[in-house]
Amino acid sequence: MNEYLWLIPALPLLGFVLNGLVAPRFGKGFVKVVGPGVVGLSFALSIAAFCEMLQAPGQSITQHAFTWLESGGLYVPIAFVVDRLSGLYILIVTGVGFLIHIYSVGYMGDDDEYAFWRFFAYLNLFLFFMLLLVLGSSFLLLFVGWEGVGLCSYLLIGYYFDKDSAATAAKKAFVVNRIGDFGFIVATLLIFMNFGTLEFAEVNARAPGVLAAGGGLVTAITLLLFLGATGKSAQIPLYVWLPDAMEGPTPVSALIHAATMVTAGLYLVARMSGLFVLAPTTMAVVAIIGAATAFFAATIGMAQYDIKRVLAYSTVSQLGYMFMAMGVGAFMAGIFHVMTHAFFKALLFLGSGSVIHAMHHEQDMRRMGGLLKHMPITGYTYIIGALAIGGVPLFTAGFFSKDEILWQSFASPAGHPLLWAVGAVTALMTAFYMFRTVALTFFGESRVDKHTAEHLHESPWTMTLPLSVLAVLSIVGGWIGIPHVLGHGVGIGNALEHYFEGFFAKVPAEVAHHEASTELLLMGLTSVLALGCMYGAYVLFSRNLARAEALKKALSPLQKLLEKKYFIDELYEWVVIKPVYYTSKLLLWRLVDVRIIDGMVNGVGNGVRHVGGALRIIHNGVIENYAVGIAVGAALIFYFLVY
Amino acid sequence: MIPVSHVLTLSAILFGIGVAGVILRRNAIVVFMCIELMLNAVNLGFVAFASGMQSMVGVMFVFFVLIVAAAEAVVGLSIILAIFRNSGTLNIEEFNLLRW
Amino acid sequence: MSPGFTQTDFLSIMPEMLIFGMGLVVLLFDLFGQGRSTRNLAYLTLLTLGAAGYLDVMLLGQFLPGFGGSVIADDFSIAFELVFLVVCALTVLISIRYLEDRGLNHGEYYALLLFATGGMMVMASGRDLLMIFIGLEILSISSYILCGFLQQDRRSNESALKYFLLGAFATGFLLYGIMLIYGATGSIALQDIRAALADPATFQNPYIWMGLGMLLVGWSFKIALVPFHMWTPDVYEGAPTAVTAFLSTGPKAACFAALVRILFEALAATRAEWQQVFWVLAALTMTVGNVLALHQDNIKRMLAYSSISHAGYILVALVAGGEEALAGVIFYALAYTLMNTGAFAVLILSSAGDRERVNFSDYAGFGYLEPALGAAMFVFMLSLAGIPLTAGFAGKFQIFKAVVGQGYIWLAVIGVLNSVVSIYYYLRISVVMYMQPATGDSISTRPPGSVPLYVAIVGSLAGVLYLGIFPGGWLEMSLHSVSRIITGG
Amino acid sequence: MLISFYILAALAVGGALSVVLFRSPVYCALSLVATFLCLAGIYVLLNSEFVAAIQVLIYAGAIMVLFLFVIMLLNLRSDKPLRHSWTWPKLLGIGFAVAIIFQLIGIFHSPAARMGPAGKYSTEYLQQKGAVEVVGEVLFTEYVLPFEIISILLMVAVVGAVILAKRREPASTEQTP
Repeated sequence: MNEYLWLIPALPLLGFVLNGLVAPRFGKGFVKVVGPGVVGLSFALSIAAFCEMLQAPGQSITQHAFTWLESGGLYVPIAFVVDRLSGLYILIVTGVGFLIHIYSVGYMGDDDEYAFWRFFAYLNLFLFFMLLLVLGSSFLLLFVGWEGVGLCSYLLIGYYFDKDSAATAAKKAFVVNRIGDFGFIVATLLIFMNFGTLEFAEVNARAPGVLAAGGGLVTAITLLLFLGATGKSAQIPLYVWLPDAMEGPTPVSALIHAATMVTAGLYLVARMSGLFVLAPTTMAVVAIIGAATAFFAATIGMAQYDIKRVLAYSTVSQLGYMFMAMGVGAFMAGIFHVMTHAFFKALLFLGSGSVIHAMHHEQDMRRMGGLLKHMPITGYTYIIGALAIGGVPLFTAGFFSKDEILWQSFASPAGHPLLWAVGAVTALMTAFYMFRTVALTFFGESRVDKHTAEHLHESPWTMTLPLSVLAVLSIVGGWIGIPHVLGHGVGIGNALEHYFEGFFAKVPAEVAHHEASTELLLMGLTSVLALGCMYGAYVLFSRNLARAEALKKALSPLQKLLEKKYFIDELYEWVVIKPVYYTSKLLLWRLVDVRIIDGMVNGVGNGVRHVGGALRIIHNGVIENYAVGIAVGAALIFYFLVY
Repeated sequence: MIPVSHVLTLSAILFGIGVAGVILRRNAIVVFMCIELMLNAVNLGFVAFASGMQSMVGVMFVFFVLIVAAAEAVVGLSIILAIFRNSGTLNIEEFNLLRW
Repeated sequence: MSPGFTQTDFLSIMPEMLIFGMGLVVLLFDLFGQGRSTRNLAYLTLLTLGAAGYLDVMLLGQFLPGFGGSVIADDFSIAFELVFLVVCALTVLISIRYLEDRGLNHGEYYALLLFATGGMMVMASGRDLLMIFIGLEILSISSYILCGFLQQDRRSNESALKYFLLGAFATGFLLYGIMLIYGATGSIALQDIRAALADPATFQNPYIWMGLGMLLVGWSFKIALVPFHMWTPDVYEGAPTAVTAFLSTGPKAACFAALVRILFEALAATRAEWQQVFWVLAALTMTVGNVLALHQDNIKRMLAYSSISHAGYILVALVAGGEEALAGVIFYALAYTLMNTGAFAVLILSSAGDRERVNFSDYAGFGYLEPALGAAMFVFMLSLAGIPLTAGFAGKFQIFKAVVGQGYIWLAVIGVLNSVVSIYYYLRISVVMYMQPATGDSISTRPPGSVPLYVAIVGSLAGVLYLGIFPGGWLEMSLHSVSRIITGG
Repeated sequence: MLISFYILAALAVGGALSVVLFRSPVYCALSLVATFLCLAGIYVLLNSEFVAAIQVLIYAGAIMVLFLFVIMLLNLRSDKPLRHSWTWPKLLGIGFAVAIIFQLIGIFHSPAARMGPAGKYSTEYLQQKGAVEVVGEVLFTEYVLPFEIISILLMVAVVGAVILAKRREPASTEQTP
């Protein structure tokens, strides 16, 4: 049982191959077993690896699978590393992934057989790449996973390819991600140039010696890496793809666009903490962008009616939170939130999926209401998720991780009270809009149309079981990171802090001393206000819908702005996409290719022929013009070389 | 003795006229003739250098260029014949099926 | 020089002789077998290629200059020759069905392919400008004929004419360059030119610079670098699809082989200058190729522009120079051959029978009608776009890594940006295949005659994935084979 | 001798210009023949009688006859007057063609320009051994490999002529069932 790490990603790959190639012959039953089965095995192995890692010297195990590239000074082995960061990640990925696979068996059960095996094949493939991303020991392997998850995300968003919106969304996701990838690739090249290696461990270890702290180079590298991270983790300015990505099936949204893939950007930043701490400018950018995204997305989330869109903007917002934590140097807090967020956001998505499933793919909350009595398990677990993300104090996972981030943004040497304020307001808004969804969906009067109402039913066990497990995790998951001020009294240490002791690089600065009372005060303040927001939203949207409407009217310009997502998509369309399109089309295509190179068009017809001087060029012969190109190029080259 | 540079100047002029002809003319056969002119300019240069350096290499090269030119002529004229049969013209401005 | 030749002389050109000889045999068989199926000739051609490959492998690790040093069998030439053999074999495999569909039972086709391949091999192993020129001409003239092979088709005629006229035009420049280099150094042998350039007086000679310029123009045309590229899309679109697959891979690789030999063995002293020229050309080529490819609706034409930009990527490696980068050239040549020919094979197979499918819209829903073919096409496109775990990525990685290693950051950035842009149009076909409802129909008939096509597709697919996942072996060989080129030994 | 070179050179340039400027393809071809003959004369002046001979035999004799033959066969009309084709890309091209001429002339007359080292085939040597004999000797010793390989090129050309120019029945009748 020693060289088994490669099996962790290989098993989902096997699942992909089996589901993709063999499954059509064996039918749905086969897929139902193989799809989740391989992930379950992978999860078991991950636990084993995690335990082994804890025992291992230096809390890290590395296993070489084979040598991928070996050429002149560059030696790229395929090696898998389980350390404290990737260990936690593989547990989240395979664990949550396993639950979502089980859930999908129920959720996708109605799809035809062909779509069914395709879905599981893609999902397995996604896990393979995600695990590769997390386990890889070097940038190169991470990049393989990075591109792979992007590809799978693309395939899965466009899963309902007969829907136009789905295809468009898929394309958008891919294109936006490529912009981020560009930053990532250039950063990798720069790192290779300066370090001569692409291994994380080596780069992190040698970073202080190779790159001057605060210098332009390290700032450039980290900013480029962060550009990559914003693409994958949907931060300003590259967040636009994530809300549209909700066109994919709900389990996909839960797995890829909430729990795992979108946190890859955070993983990258955390992994490269050694580089990031050397660049204070970048850190500030990360923190500010994170805070801005958190706030901005939360405001949009308040005005959406599509339940999945609310969750999507909430995801963007929460990711912003995590980046804010990383930006102030609190890598641990960020990763802590990655974990708890994976639990409760997956729970919320799956819960919404369960509702959508019962409602025959209705996603508009205005046509829901009072569903709690029809589907109690879904309802209560969803409420637990909402409580967790809202940060109900002392017993939900979300509280501990969110509070850690808020506290760090206030108290960390790189933090700032303003960051705390933005974070706190965002937290309140989050509490508000999450309970808006709870109230609109599960409470109040039923606005479900008659036909659907007759068929309302609780989802099958394959769906409710994952919900229950995730609900439990959403509560207990936070207990590993109980802050000192609270844990000290009852004698519980901060297990997570202990776990990550000395793993992340630290921001080089004097540690400011803060009174425990300050921390308690801030914690109490936000908690009480959050509770207030939840209650307010609940009251407003479950009992007094009329008043909510009136309120909405009163705020209509703002409401409109929020509902339309600040017109950002339109802005992008007009500012980025159209100009690029027209420049390339008009300038390059028309001018260069039609007029100069390919100036002759007989088909244009005689009428056009005599119009104006510019079109006279159209008479030219093709071959001659090509020859002109050659002659001109030749003369220029001669001029350069000889004179 | 004829100065080599003078012969080379002639070669340059012929080459340039060939290039200009390729650009200017529209009849495929005439364009091809202009290309032949360019090849002859090259040959002239080779012979000039060969006689100037008392070397045999240039003469050999001319020999091979000649054969290549002959082969190109055969193939080129066959192509021209084929396209004339199908389209009834040799005006290269009318060969516009393949364009953007 | 004694007229007697040694065994080494003949050993050094054995593979070429075999190819040429068998080309003649194929012609003869075709003459006597009039009217019968040419399939056997195709198999004979494949057999020949296999035998030549065997000979090449036997010659590995040797260093055999022959015929007074005008040709050589070293690892560099052999590595490229193996690539050419793969190109030719794949072309034969995808041609069989294509020709039969069009009722072209001409064995000459295979003979011409063999001659063209022989020409490429001569180019790779030629060690003086005359041999390289003759190899190039055999290749070019065969290519002109192959372009015009569909005698009744105006598009094919037009393609041949454009290729021919412009090709001959560029040959003029190339020859003028050879002439000037000869004038400056008194020799056409690469080694002698190198020796002459070691003298600083020769180095100042304007003949050299003008000659270099003319050579660069000539080769740039053959490799289709911007702004000498304009013939490419027209010629590729009009030529028979199987020939397009051949043209976009083999001749380019051969020209790169010859160019590397000339620039690094003979003209290494002028490197600083041609590097700058190529820097500009590479940046232009990658960018223009990609931008123009974005707007195409015809897949053949799109692949033509894409082949321009891929030539640009390879050129980047030439700019960098160095062992790593040149190994990248060889590596990329094979990788590009496999992925590009694979894509063409899918095009041909799906166009088999009743209707031609070369437009994007013809592939709506193709991924569901033909899952296996669709998946193969998808992989080829991913590889062309340079997505990891495919040959395309390994090749680009090797090249850009070397370029960055030599300090050409901006060129690498331009290259990376371009390869990011290229995703859009490569992806477009997958979008159409998987995300648009089917309008067409699946390949209605699957005649038994398609087997060679399937072999070609599976072979390229396996190659693309193998080079992507285990690039080590071929890379090792590439690295090994360029070491002597760099040192000029 | 120098005078005769200038006369021949002027005639050659005149012929070349006529090729570009004559409207009728037949005249173009005949001008080209004239240019080739002038060049043959210059080859003689440069002591390359062998090249002169093959220039007349192959170029003027064989290749140009082929051209004329095709022109006659196709019964080509004259082109439109050239002034119709003066468009700015063409003007640009012509401009750069002229630039290339001047660039070339510039380097040929540059003081730094010098030829490679002299070889052993001096005029005396050639006269002593016989020019054609020397050519033959070199061709069949040093250049025997290209000589053999170029035969493949001719083979390709012949095959090409057959494929491209042979009249064929429409493709459908040849199709095997």
